[in-house]
Amino acid sequence: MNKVMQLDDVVAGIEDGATIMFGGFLGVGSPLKSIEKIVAKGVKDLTVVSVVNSYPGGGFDLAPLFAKRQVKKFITAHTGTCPEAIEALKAGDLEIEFFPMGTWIEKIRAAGAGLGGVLTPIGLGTLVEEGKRHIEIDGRTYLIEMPLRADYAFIAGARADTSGNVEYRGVSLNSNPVIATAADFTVAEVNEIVPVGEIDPARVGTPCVFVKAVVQGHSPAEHQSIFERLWVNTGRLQAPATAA
Amino acid sequence: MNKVMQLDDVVAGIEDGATIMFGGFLGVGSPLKSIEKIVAKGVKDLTVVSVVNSYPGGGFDLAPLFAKRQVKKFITAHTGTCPEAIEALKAGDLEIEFFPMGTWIEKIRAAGAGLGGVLTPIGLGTLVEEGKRHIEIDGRTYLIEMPLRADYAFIAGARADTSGNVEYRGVSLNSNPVIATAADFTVAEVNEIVPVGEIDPARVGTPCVFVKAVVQGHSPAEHQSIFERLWVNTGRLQAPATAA
Amino acid sequence: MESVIDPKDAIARRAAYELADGEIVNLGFGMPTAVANHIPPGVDVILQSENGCLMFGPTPRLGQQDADVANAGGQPITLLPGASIFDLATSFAIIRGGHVDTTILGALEVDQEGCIANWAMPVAPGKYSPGMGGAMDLVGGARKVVAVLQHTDKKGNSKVLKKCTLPVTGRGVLDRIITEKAVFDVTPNGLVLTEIAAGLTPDELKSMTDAEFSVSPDLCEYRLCA
Amino acid sequence: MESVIDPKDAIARRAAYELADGEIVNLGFGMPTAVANHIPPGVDVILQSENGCLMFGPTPRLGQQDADVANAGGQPITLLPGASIFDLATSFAIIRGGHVDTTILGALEVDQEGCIANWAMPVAPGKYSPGMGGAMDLVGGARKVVAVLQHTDKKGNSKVLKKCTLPVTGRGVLDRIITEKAVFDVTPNGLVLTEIAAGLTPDELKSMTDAEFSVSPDLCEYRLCA
Repeated sequence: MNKVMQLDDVVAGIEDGATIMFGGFLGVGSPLKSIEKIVAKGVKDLTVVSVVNSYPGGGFDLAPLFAKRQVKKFITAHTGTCPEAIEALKAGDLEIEFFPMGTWIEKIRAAGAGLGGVLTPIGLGTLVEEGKRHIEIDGRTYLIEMPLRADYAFIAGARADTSGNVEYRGVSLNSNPVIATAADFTVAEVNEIVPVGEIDPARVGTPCVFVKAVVQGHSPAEHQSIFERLWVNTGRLQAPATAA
Repeated sequence: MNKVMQLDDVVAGIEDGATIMFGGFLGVGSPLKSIEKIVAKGVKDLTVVSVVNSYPGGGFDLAPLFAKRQVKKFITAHTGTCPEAIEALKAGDLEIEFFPMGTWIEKIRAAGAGLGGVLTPIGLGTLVEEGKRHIEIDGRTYLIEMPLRADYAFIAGARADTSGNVEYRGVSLNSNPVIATAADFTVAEVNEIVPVGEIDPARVGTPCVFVKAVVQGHSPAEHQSIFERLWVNTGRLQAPATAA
Repeated sequence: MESVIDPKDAIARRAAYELADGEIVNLGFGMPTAVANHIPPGVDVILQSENGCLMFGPTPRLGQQDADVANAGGQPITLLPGASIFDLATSFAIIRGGHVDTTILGALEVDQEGCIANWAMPVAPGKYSPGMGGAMDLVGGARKVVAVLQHTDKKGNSKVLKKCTLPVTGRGVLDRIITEKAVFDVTPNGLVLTEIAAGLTPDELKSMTDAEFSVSPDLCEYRLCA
Repeated sequence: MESVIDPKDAIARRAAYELADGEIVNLGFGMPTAVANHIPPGVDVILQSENGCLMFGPTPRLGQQDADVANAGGQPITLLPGASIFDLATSFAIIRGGHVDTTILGALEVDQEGCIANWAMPVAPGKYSPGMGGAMDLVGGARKVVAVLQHTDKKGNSKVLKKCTLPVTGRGVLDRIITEKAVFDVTPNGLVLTEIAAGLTPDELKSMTDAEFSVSPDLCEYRLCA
């Protein structure tokens, strides 16, 4: 089954009020083109689920969604890197639900894996336990953390075959393989789309069973240059010292 | 840190009554040499944790442990392939605790991942729910399944570096990456031991953090020929038709 | 009349009609495995082996096998283009998470409430064999659950029952029951007979079936894939 | 006297003594990150970045970076021989499952009961920023938890408190507290002062510290790695 779609056609189906998960960690492993299209479409009242927010300082990846006030609720472990989101939060335009990072990913894994929830000691004695059920087992107390699903998951990978098998590169997996399992419609944005059979079965990070659509993202070369510019412009990369 | 050890030294430390997890699925991805050594040592009253039992028909991989009545308790999803175990069970010499395969692996994952347990609907209305706590959430009922740990985990991989990073081949991962996380002492038996830096970071299936000892298993060539003999002798592989 | 066909062969050939193009499919051992040999042309399915792969193919010839590539029966297999490999936790996340479209499982008994028994035979007081393997996860997680079994045991007793007598694998989980004599839909109103073997009448079938069932107005003759 | 040393630099250099050869270590952002620059010779640790790798190395030079290789701060990194890559679920299984030996975390406040506050600053009624990230998992899962922070705020108020005033990240989780003036062990009997900056007396330290603490019989001068 050929799952290659035009990104415009995928984004056309997203409605106001949708719950959308995005893979990526401060821009790395983020579905950048998909986010741009969703910003351009201007859908509102979104619930956005992402493990952290945008690349530090704002203006990149998820930040425009907050700048345009498209997000009603943000479910995350951290938002401090995104000035646009902090501003919306202070103004009362944004609700944020925080989970410890390990809890955040387990909740989504539970949804994808058909579990009713997980028991965790993390967050006991903190604000995180507010409103949650506790359970005592063999004298130890745990929080019951419930599954977390979405209407859409947008993941980013290096390559996908046309049947939806996704291969990741480097440390860009982060939440992508897990969120891919927990949405009604999972979209894989990749740098390269290749024929079925091109990806080593052992290097498939997200099997095709989880993917509904494959869309073309930035080319591998564009992808590298976007991050080079970003990291140089924000002082994270220095040119080699000139010859002595 | 160099974690390469002699298998004899590892096995010398195992005491009667130990709880041992073995990776592998009907022999494939099983730590064959480690099992042989544990059989030879003759430790008794073991609790063995393995997702299934031995290769169909007995006599291979785990079967000798049951033939020698070294196993007091077997925690598994299936034992029908091992006549030696069935015999011990019928004789009252063996206790078997069955879990649905997906529950079995989640219990071990929970132990390795520091969760207090998982909630699952699997097994409701069956013998599996006997003696287990139920919990109702939003009108749905789940079983609470508790973490499962061991003193030792013996995993099998294709290659390991001396620091304990393990690479798997083919479909031999099965329970290995998960059981590796849930024991006090995890031993990786591999076909090849290579220097640190030889394994592609993206192909590390079990990171070194989980591994306490690396031991030399059968060589890659021996490994292939053991299974060729096994499969030919049990009628699973046929010689190509002779030329017409 | 198709009476010359072996009952197990008939079941495998009928069950192949349960698979639709593009589906993710898990076939249990025994009769279900044989279903793969009868999938109709134009129907491409992705087979899962629960030990950890998707998109596997036929048994290799001697010399083509790989010691690290086998199915959940310990049997050498091949991987087809588009295959993927993963660990057991991911494999059962696929199953339990509702990502398998159809599973076909052999049964010892089924009943009119959609229960299936296929894991436990008492071997001694309080002791069972062989164990459920992945079957409880499959009946709980797959979107469509099909049970296949011979209609009667060797003594002629019905295995399609009012109520299972063996420990069940799951309650109310079946969508369809296929024997060599009949196909039943499992509905909230009980079993509905939808196909019947050539030469049999519904009344004759009733006389050899313990379970109650109604007869579909669209009852047709038992179909067999090539 | 080491008074010419920048307080943050002192803290990073002292905290480097917390790491032992062969340990799996997770360093939080800010001051903890700088600890990596001061690890003593002969001590090889494996650094984890919680977004999904073990055994990472220094920032690459321009042209050597990879768009897909960055740390949990979004900063380009390099992978050293022996590195491994995994997803976020595995990364936090490592953390929460007790597989990290030592974590060093920056703190806004700590208290004498071993509590640490480092995730929440109220920005509006009932609203907080920036969020706990992986810190709650780290304080709950790591075998040894070290908090680093400046001893006082800009106004000279102690940040080593009887009781945290900000929302806590974890209760009773700390093993050690390091400021630029002192090192405390957190014990069941409260804080124990084990090291003190050159030129300071325990009584002077008490006057600038809100928390109660006892003085170790082995009290020594504040140590600094190179």
